[in-house]
Amino acid sequence: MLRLENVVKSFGGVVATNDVSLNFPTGSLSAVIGPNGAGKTTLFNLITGHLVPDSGKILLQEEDIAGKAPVDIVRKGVGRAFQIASIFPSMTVEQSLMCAVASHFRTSEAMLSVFPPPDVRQRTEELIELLGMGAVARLLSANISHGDQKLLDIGLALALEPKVLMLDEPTAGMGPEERWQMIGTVRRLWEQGDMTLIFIEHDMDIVFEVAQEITVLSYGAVLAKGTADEIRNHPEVVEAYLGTDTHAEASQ
Amino acid sequence: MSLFIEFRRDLLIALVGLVVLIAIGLGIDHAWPRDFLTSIFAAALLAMSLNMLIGYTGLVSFGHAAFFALGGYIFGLLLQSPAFTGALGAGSVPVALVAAVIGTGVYSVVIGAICVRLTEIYFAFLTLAFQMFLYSVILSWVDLTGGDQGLMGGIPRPVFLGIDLADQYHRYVFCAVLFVACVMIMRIMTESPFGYTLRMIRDNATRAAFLGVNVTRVKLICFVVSSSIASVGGVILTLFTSGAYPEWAFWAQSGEAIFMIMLGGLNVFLGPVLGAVVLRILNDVVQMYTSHTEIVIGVVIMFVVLGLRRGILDFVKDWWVEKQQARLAAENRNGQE
Amino acid sequence: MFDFDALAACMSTSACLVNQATSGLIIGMLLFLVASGVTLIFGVLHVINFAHGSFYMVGAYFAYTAYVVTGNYFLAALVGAVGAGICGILFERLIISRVYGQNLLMQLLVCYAFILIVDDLVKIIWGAEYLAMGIPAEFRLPPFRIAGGYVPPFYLFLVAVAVCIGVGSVLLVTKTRFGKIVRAAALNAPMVSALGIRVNIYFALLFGYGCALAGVAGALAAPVRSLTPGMGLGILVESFIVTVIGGMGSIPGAFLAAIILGLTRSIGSVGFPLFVDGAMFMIMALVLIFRPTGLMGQGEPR
Amino acid sequence: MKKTSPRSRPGMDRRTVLKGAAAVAAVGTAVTGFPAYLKAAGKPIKIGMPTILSGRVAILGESSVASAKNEIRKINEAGGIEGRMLELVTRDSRAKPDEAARMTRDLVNNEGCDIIIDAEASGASFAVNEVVRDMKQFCIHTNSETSSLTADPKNQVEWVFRSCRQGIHDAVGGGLVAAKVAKAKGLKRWATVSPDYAYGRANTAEFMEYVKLFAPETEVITETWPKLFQPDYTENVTALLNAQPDAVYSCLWGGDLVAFFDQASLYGLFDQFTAFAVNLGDYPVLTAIKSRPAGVYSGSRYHKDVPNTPENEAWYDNFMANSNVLPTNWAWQNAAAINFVAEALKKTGGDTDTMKMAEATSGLTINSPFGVDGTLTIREEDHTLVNYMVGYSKTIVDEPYVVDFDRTAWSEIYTHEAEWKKRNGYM
Repeated sequence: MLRLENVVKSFGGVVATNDVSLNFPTGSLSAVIGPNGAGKTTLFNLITGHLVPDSGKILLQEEDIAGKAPVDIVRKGVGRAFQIASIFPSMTVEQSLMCAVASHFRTSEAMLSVFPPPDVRQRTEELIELLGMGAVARLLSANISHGDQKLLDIGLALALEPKVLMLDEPTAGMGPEERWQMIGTVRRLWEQGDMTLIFIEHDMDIVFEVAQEITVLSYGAVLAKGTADEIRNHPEVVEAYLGTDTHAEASQ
Repeated sequence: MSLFIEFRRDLLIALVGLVVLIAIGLGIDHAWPRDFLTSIFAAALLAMSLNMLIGYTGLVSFGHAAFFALGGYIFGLLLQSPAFTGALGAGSVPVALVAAVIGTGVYSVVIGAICVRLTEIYFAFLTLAFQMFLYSVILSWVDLTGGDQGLMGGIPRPVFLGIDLADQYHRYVFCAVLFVACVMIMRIMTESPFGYTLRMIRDNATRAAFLGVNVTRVKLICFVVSSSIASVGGVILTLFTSGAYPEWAFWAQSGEAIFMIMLGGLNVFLGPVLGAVVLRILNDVVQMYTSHTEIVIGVVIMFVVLGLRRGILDFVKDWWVEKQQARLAAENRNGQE
Repeated sequence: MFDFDALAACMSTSACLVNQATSGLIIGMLLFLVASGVTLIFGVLHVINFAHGSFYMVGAYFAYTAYVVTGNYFLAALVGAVGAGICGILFERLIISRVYGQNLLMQLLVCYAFILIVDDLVKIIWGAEYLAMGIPAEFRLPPFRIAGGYVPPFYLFLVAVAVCIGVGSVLLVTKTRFGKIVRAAALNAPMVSALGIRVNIYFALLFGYGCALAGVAGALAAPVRSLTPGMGLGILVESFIVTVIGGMGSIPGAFLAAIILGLTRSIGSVGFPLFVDGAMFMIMALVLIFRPTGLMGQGEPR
Repeated sequence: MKKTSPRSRPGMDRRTVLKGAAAVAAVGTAVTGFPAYLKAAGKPIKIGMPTILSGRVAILGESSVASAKNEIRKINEAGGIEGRMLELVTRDSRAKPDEAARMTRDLVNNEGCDIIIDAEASGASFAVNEVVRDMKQFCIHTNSETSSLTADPKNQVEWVFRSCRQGIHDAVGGGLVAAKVAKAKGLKRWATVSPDYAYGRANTAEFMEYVKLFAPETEVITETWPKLFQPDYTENVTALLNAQPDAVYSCLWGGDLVAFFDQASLYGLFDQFTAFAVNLGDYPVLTAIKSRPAGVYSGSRYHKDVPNTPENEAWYDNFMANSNVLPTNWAWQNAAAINFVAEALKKTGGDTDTMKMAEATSGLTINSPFGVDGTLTIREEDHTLVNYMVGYSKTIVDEPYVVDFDRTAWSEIYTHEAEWKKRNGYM
């Protein structure tokens, strides 16, 4: 589905992404981990068009999308949620999702009909059901809990029915119990939808529990790639992580 | 046709509103309500169309009055041209109206295409620069525009379809219809999917882009539509004063429109209309008692901005929304228990 | 529209060159003083003082009254600067500080209200008549002749003062403890106040200093420009053009832009007299289109 | 009515409601001004005056109001018109034409004004002209000098008049004086510095046209056009310096003229050329300019010595005693307008009917301190004022600031005005 070939990106003299080649097969559920500053978010930004790689290819279903505008990449089926929930504070949860769905249905520039069109409303109801946000649907996005805001952010991306869904730390800023609840929801969404899911996560326990395949980044380069067991026993990973106290810090 | 069914409630309200306006204008045997309301129509269209940019899209334009003035000038200049009225006869007024709207629209495409790529303060300054540019063109191009004296000698208004705009009753009804029609167009736009896309851009333009919205294009469309509607406001004022004047393109006109929005409320559809009404009344009442109008209006603005911190209708809306949200939140809690 | 012959003729005589070059500088320097206040306040406090022209007006009127009373121009200029500065501090404390961090609309509206109030107050206090201070006795001298051109001594003084103040402002912000505190506070106010520094006072002082710059400009203009209520408006629009061209927040940028505008005016009055204003707005539009942060502005391009 | 609902909120009883209703009604009447309108029927004759009372030209509006009030006071003290008092109602248009139009309508509709004195500057006066045409309301323009306001048939209205200077009259007068000076001093190369808007351009073109007509050997070698309200004239001053003309003409006015003179003096401009400034003669300008140069030719505005009669002197003293502003060109024009209104009202017997007033005013001649031979006339053919003082004085440094008034004969003005009208297709 999504394949990176020798992607390089540097800022000034600092190499943020160093010759990264990765493959995310169709329907896979992968995690990207690594210490702070390892280049995880940069990698996401490169894939979603927020940044343009200096060299290398980013192939979505064998089509190179490197350097395309975010709008075009979204249209080709790469959805994204953000580390800090990126939502529409003055709209209700329902309205936000309807807007996203309308955009997906290419009706966001329609002027001669009332909002929301019936098909948008129907699809939004399904989404709310899927996300389990029925209780908060009519609350303003600014007024719901942090966890719900993160979930809404994911929901916005889901509204586009992406082929590839990229979640930047879906559990950031949550308590332990909430984290497990959230990752459970993510996993359920992946199971119910037909998509390739990639997420960034700090909490090792979550990653090892959920991800089919794990990519470890360090200093912008791929340190290791494999299943939970393989990564757990990878000497360099152990050193990279246990050598620092990032793990402990992140899981607090 | 489905449009009319979907918006039947708003259309009905608009129709009732129009009937009330016409009843006030024709029913009261005094010219004052007609004059007052006509000037409100013009000011409110300027303010409401500007609010499509400010309130709905989050684009603070300092140069919106340029389009208002341009509409008035195109309309007036065409009707003052004997060649134009001679060729079109009874069709002159409607054609001039359409030409004013389209002409302003085309001009705003050019200005908008340059401006909408910038954000916040830079957008504001660039729109201001273009407005002042138009203002200095109007002042300097005396042969065409009459310079500071504006379009002199009255605007001829050939009778069309039995409508004689030289007659104050006909003119009032015509302006009322134009006003209500424009308000309805804005209502439909802001309640359509497009209108909600504007809200997305206002709240979080980056996120909107990541949801596949072509932010620049949507902003530009909104810019052009709102400019075109502002031009209708200019046409109404041109009919009202039987002339067009460079002051309409001066930055203070935009400033006043911004204040009307702020005063009435920028998050409520009819907020700018209330703002226009309140400001006009305030201005007129103060004029009756003192010549120091500026200081009084200045103090009132200070009070609204620093005291209320939002417009009148925004205040009401926020109160209502808060209440509703609290109720919903309480229901959720109860539901979970 | 363009009169290249006249321009060429002017460029070929030293008298004309001297006249136009110096007049560009003279026009530019007062603009620079006002614009540097705008840009300084924006650069640190991230608020746009749309009412800056009012402080220029207030400075001019204070200086006028002080001159009438004392007959000492230098004292009058000082009174203009300090008076505008104090008004600025009051304005900051009572009004502007309440809209820090609020949207542009709020800032615009309080300034608009302030302009209205001050204009009317000036009319009540000093009357609607145009006032003029007249050239102080010290400067009532025939113009210097430089290479055939004319340079009035008062304008030499004016340019010198403006340049000194400009350099002083840069040093104040970059080199002094005051400047460092203010810049730090602008980036992270809670952190600085945690160090026991009263951030509010520093912000007010900086705002007052910016307004004092406008006050100095008003005092310097008072001998040669007529004083009327509402006189701040013209200079406000032009100083915003300077600020935007130079880059919001950059004092050297404001200096460069002020000279560019001054020269545009002075050369334009020979070469394209009907398009001088148009040219200014065009320069501003071009800068905003191709370099939105201005010639010397920092910050992310947007 | 005693059945108050038990669930009604405390404080929302009938009294509160009534209080609220009273407040709403009070605001409503204040807003609509209906009582004022009803009250007006009968007692005083109301004169409405839209003018400019804020911003940079407020001084002119204030002197207009002061002057009109002073004349009305004199008339009322003398018993009014047929026992009815005159009353002045003013409105500030802030120099905005659409405001002027609205205020004029408001003065008639709500204040019940019977007569409109339009004391607006040119742009807004054209707007008022359209309003009074539309409302069929008797009106006298008092401040717009733009010739076309009354000369152009498309602007003429049967019931609208003008009681003020006209650009073309001043141009002929100025041209004659300037040509005389040009011939005597050999001034061939002229430059102009005038504000860049319709008045500035038209006035300057007309003036130079007549200078050339009367002194054909003159030529304009450079023109510089500062913007209206431009604060700095350095570039214009140096442009004049570079051109080295023999003479300079300017129709800058008000504060702009003050600033221009002070800035030009720095460069010693008035030592190098002969200067003509049509709007220099106003008292607030003359008193504001600190470095008043001697020998500048100044157009006639209002001056206590022009005409040099006891009546004019008395008017000046009376004005100064009753006003806190200086008299301006606008002041005498508004005084004259009030006098015309009073005279017309006497003729109609106090009837303010538009057509009766129009008939009474057309061709009316009144005794006035401002006229040649002590009379002023509103000409029947184009409803505009004639026989006022036209000509040029020369400045001196001290009071009375201007001397040697050179008056242009109206016979000459009439001849050239008629030709000018023909050329413009107005006749």
